[in-house]
Amino acid sequence: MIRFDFGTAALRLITLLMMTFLVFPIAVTLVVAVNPREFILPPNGFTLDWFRAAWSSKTFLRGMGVSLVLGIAAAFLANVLALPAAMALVRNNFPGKAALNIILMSPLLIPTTIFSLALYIYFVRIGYGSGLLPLLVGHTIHIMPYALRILTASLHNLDPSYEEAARIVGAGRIRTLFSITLPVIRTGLVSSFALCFILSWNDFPISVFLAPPGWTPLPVELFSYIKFQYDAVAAALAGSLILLSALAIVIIDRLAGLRRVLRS
Amino acid sequence: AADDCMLRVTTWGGSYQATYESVAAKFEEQYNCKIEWVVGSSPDHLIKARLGQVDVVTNTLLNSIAGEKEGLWLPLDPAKIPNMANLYENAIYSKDTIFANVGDYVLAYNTDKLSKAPAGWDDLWNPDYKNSVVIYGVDHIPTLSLMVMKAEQNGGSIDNMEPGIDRMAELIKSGNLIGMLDVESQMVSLFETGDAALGMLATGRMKDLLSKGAKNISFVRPEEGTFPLITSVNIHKDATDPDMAANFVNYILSPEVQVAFATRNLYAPTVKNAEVPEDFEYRELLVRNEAFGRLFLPDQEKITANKADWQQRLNQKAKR
Amino acid sequence: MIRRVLPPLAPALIALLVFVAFPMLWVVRTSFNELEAGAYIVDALTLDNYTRFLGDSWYLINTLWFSIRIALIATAISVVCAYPVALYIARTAGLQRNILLALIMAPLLIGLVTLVYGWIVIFRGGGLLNSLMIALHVYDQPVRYMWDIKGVVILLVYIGAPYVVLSLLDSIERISPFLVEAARNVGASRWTAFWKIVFPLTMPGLYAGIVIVFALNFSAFAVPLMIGDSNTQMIGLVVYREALLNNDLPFASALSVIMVAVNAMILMGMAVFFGRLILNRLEVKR
Amino acid sequence: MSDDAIQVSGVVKRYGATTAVDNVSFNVAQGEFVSLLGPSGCGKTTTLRMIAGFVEPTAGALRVNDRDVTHLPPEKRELGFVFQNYALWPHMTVAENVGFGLKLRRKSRTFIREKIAESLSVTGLSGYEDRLPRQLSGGQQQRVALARALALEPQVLLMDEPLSNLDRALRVTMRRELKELQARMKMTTLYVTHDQEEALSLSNRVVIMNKGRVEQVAAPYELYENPATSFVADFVGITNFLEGSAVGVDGGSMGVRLRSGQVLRAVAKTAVTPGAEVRALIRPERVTLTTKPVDGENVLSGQVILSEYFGAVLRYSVRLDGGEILRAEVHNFDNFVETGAKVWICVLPEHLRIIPQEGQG
Amino acid sequence: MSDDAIQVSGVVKRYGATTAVDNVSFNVAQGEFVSLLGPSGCGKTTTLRMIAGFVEPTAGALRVNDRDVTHLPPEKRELGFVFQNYALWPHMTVAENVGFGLKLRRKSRTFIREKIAESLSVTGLSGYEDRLPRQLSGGQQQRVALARALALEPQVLLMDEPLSNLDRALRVTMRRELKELQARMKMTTLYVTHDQEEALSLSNRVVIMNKGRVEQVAAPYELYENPATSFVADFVGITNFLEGSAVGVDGGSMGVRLRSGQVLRAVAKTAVTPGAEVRALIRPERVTLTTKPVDGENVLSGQVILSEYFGAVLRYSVRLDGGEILRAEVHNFDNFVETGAKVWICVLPEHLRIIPQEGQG
Ligand SMILES: Nc1ncnc2c1ncn2[C@@H]1O[C@H](COP(=O)(O)OP(=O)(O)OP(=O)(O)O)[C@@H](O)[C@H]1O
Ligand SMILES: Nc1ncnc2c1ncn2[C@@H]1O[C@H](COP(=O)(O)OP(=O)(O)OP(=O)(O)O)[C@@H](O)[C@H]1O
Ligand SMILES: [Mg+2]
Ligand SMILES: [Mg+2]
Repeated sequence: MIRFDFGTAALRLITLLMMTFLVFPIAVTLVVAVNPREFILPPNGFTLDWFRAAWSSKTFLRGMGVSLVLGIAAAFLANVLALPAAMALVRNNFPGKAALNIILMSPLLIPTTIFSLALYIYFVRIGYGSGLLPLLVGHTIHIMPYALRILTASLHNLDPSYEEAARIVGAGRIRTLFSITLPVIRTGLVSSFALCFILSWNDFPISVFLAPPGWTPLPVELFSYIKFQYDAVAAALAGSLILLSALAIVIIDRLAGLRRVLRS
Repeated sequence: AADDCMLRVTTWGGSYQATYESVAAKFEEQYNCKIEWVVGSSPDHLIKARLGQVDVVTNTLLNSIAGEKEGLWLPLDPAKIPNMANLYENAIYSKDTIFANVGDYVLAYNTDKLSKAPAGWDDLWNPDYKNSVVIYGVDHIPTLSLMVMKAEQNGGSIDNMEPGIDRMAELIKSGNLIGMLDVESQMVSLFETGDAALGMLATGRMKDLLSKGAKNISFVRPEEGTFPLITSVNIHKDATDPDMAANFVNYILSPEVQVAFATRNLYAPTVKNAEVPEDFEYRELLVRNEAFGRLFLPDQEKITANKADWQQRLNQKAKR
Repeated sequence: MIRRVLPPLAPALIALLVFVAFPMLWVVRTSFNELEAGAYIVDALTLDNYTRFLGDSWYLINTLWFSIRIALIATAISVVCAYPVALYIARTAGLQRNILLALIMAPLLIGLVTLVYGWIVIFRGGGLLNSLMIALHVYDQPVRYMWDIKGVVILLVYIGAPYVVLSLLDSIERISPFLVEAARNVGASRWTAFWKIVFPLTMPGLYAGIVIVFALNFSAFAVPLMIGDSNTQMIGLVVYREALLNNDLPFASALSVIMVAVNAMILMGMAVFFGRLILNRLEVKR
Repeated sequence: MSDDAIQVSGVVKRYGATTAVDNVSFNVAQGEFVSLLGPSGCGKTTTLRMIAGFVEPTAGALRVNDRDVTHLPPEKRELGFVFQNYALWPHMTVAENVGFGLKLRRKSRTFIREKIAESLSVTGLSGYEDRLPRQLSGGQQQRVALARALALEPQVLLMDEPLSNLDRALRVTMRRELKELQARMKMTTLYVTHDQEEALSLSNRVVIMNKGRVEQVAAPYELYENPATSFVADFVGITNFLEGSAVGVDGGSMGVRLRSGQVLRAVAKTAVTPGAEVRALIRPERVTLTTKPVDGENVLSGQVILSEYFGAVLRYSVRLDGGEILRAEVHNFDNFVETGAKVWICVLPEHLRIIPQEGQG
Repeated sequence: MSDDAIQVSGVVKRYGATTAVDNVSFNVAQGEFVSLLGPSGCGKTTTLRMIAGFVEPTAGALRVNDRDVTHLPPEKRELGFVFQNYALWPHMTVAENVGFGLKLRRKSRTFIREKIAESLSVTGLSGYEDRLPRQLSGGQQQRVALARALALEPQVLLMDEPLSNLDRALRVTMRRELKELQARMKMTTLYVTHDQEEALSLSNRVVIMNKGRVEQVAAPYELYENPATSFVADFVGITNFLEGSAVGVDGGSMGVRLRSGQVLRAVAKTAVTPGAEVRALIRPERVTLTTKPVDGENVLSGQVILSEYFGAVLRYSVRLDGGEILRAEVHNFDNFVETGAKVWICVLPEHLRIIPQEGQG
């Protein structure tokens, strides 16, 4: 099939270049993380000291855990809020839709610093100054517009008759959503979830204001750390994250492969 | 009981918090009161104080002053904080604010690139050092202080900043600067890699460099004076337990904690009775004696009031 | 119509009302306050904070217009870099696809804060990039990337491109190959078939990507903070500095209100543009 | 009225300026098989989709099994539906597509498995259980869509051209299966098709639509033999129209004077005033065509201008001496008549049907 | 060979384990109209797509207008193509869809406008220029697909069931238009269909495919009257098969002893050894059916078990006394025979075709 073979070689080359661009700094960071002389290249040896230091730091480990839980929860909530809205926007044409679109995008318009500050002050005023709720709400609201955009794009090309076919065999809206719509747009859904998670995972300003004691996400811990301390411990932490993600991918791939094997 | 008593103390993250935590256990045990660290950057400390989210505020002097204006603090009562008696006189800024410890910004240089030690801050302008000078960003006190210092030296004053701004604009246009950095730790690496030949550096960072074995980096405290890096403390007016807060401030001023910050973070003690061990490797880095007297601390209120204006004028002059 | 449209939109709208609109009231109110010497905020009703920015051509040019320009440039480069990659990934499957996706997301997963190390090693005066370029005779004097706008743009692209890839993927994958075949059959080369059929049909994803990345870039502060110099007056960073370093919340609030307005206008413009261009056609109800 | 399974009353659907369905009313009785027949774009699919609940009518009411369903969501209507464009779920295998509805009804696994196997075997798809829709040919996909609806044994089944992508042989088989299934399960069926053969052979009654309106509702034989309008006559089977004026109307008999002046005798079934402009309708298969001159009543002569071969049927287009084109079908033939040959054509008076010319009051 | 516009030689296409097309070869001469006819899933679409260049053959070679195009990209092949699933570009209006190819050829604006108008009027879509594909009915979409291909006036036109979603009346009209266009423009046409009527009436020759292979390539009459295999006989029109053994083979005449013991006389067209197992093929329209007892040669009796009404045609299924089911078509009828009635059936010897039973050597 001649799917999109638009200059396969050229595409591959560009992809390769892009991947190099994306991965090279990571590779450098990894080198730094095992280099006794840190930033001075070429390396003059190999050491796992930085890794050891990173992994023995309770703050980092806890920060990572917090970021992970927070990212998953916020990404989930954001998508739950965004999905029905995206569907309503794509499936209907009505006056004021453009304006509504912008309103839904509003968290994206406000500078994060001010948004989180305002939200923090607001929470304190309504008496929820501490606890996890503000942090979760802040992250969720902040990433929701991104989910909305990606899901909207996904739904644009979805043939409505898939859903109609499900409705007529007796599936209600909810069942149709889970059995038909979501599986059909799963690439978009996964993209949206991944993007939301990453946005939350990387967020700094919201967490600075809204994180309650003991629930400091990793970027805040890291930023506080490198503000003064400039050693390869953070690089080693980055390295650990790379290895962890690689592991996760292998596992996911295995699981997916396994499912395919089980099915056939 | 430990369950009810909880003291919320602001701190910066990283090594500052680490030192705090290393000495906290003793306090917690002694007063049977848990300490909850509110980690954040300096401005967060003020915002959290405004919202009444903290009891004891470890702060920058600027923030302490702002808070004072807004009436956020409780006056510090020497009766409840007996250690205040040991403070150097100039470490008591006001009835609400005292200095917990002091570091300073020195002139660091690379001995491989500079044959002899720089004479003063003016060496930053030396045309020999193209693209090898680092200073802090224009929002940072050392750079602002340098600007005031240069204004005063060139016939101006803090109320007539034109000469200082001109001088700084010259520096920017000279091409000497690698950058005016917002992230302190990046400056350390610039010295480490040899990119930077000369520049400002906080003593704490200087110690990081030296302890990493950077033997070719040295420093001087110019005659004109160095710029202090002050950690101030306040007690919040709505502190849940003001007495316990006072106890904690008292504990900060104890020789033990003072020496801990000195040896771990290179922040010089502000109490007279804190003895830094003779064999402490980086004793020289602590600002003491006559160097302490030469600390250049321009009027902080005027700085805060005008710095935005200065920055804009500087940017306009530097035409970048 | 209202009956059908409102319920699904309600949760999101309520969340926005409670957690964005109400807090923003405070921002709007604060923007009319005054800052006394010593960072002391005084309740007032003044337009000073707005006129200070809007009445000053220096701010308008060096902050507002500068930020818009940088955001647009970085967004454009991100799109150009990411599009072919998304096209390529859409054609892969299985492990290769997972690996590529992982690599795309890796920089974001690791986070800017830590990756700055790698970038400094690459960017600095005698760093890898300069050494390489000089060795290749692209230029012969080290060029400044770090603490410079060049570095900021590169980093914005570095962070933006993955978002574009992610938002494009689904749109690309859902295009029926028959549509391409039909175009090839009436005489379109691969290239023409791409421009006339595939590209327009990826518009929904492209639009999503552009909106996301532009918004991220326009209010960026972490990148200019760590990679930029004091002269990188990206508006997001200015807000950050005014709010957090200078304690000038009234001015920062006014700036934010201005930013929201400008941002909304730009996004509205984009919505109209893309709607006219293609999205309206794809939204017709059956 | 309570034995009507489907009642469509005054239903209208507008898309902006276009009126896709314009005041359509008809009923389908319990267990009846009714077809919606009409040209492309006449509103068949839209009507069906309104009954299924996918499209909301602009006006009018819909009742299914004596429930007003006008505003009921599709899943509450308990209807089977076969889509014109299949609408197979791309992420499910054939078996999963067919079994989905059963799974929703919480049937046992064995039951589901058996039902899937049964539906697939009825539609000739056994062995394709694990294919994904995109791995099937067009016709195979259509059969999966049919199997998916049949698996649920719905009381009321709506089908939108379910056989249009099948080859003739399979279509004939499927048609029989469908008819048999429908009879066995007493499913009320509303069947959209553009194929008159299908409509006539399958249905108890046929609804003929044109431009969004109902033209006629009648049983197949009635429709074919007594079309209410010339649109119906032309659409349901091929018809020759000869225009002329009524002459010699006399009890059961009348004549039509054609343009050539020749008079055709016909059995008068409707009252026509003499002199009125009328159309004589003749079905091509009712025409006898010879190459030898014949004399007598109702003989017309002309020249063959086109012959089309359909295997069992040979269809000639003949230009009559009066200039009209007349089509004649010949079955069970052994020789071809050459194009250009002179031919004679006979029509029996009882095979001529006279209707007034339309649009003239 | 040089006047063959399309040459397909030994083409094979495998998808993993499935062989969709298995060693298919045939030619289409310049200006010829050839149909690919076969059951659903037999590989018609795949064959056509290989010629168009959308699918790469696993083996074999393809030539178009004496160029080897096996590895040429589709846009270089200069073929018209009408897709089975329309493949209309969803972001373009009807006019833009039709005009796209012309724009690529850098025609003038007026020329393009006229050509669009022309193609749309041929396909009965004038007035729909500014609609988007999803605002059209299924049949309208199919016509746009057709218009899109016609607008380019290609020398070689490939069509994949281009009329399957049209109503009969429109299909007949479009078929004529197509035939006329094809003749006028001398387009070589390869036409995929599952509709034997369409194949027979339109084509100069028909390629019958089954399970990925070619069964027979022949002119329509040849195919219908002399099917090479019982698959072809059955697929091209409806056929009755009566099994028996050959008896009394004698010059031009022979007999078939049916299961009931009765002997049918037939004209022997192929050599058959006496006693061989054979099948007698009878077309339903060649059968005469009466309710009155008849005597004589080749008369079979039986009982009507099903009657189907198609308007012009009435089809009876008759269970013969020997147990076989035989279908009979009656045209030009005025009465129905009741189900269950006893009937007598006559077949002329020259309408019986004898073929050996397959799969027995
Ligand atoms: N991508 C594929 N993967 C596996 N099998 C396929 C694929 N595409 C087609 N097939 C199989 O190849 C065979 C031929 O398919 P093709 O589409 O050519 O049939 P067709 O003759 O056009 O049928 P129809 O009349 O139903 O459209 C079918 O059995 C089909 O299931
Ligand atoms: N979303 C829409 N917007 C505008 N017009 C529409 C829309 N959907 C359908 N139509 C128009 O409504 C009319 C009826 O369409 P419908 O699909 O019901 O026809 P149909 O009888 O099913 O035809 P076919 O046999 O070709 O499938 C058509 O003229 C079509 O163009
Ligand atoms: Mg339809
Ligand atoms: Mg096909």
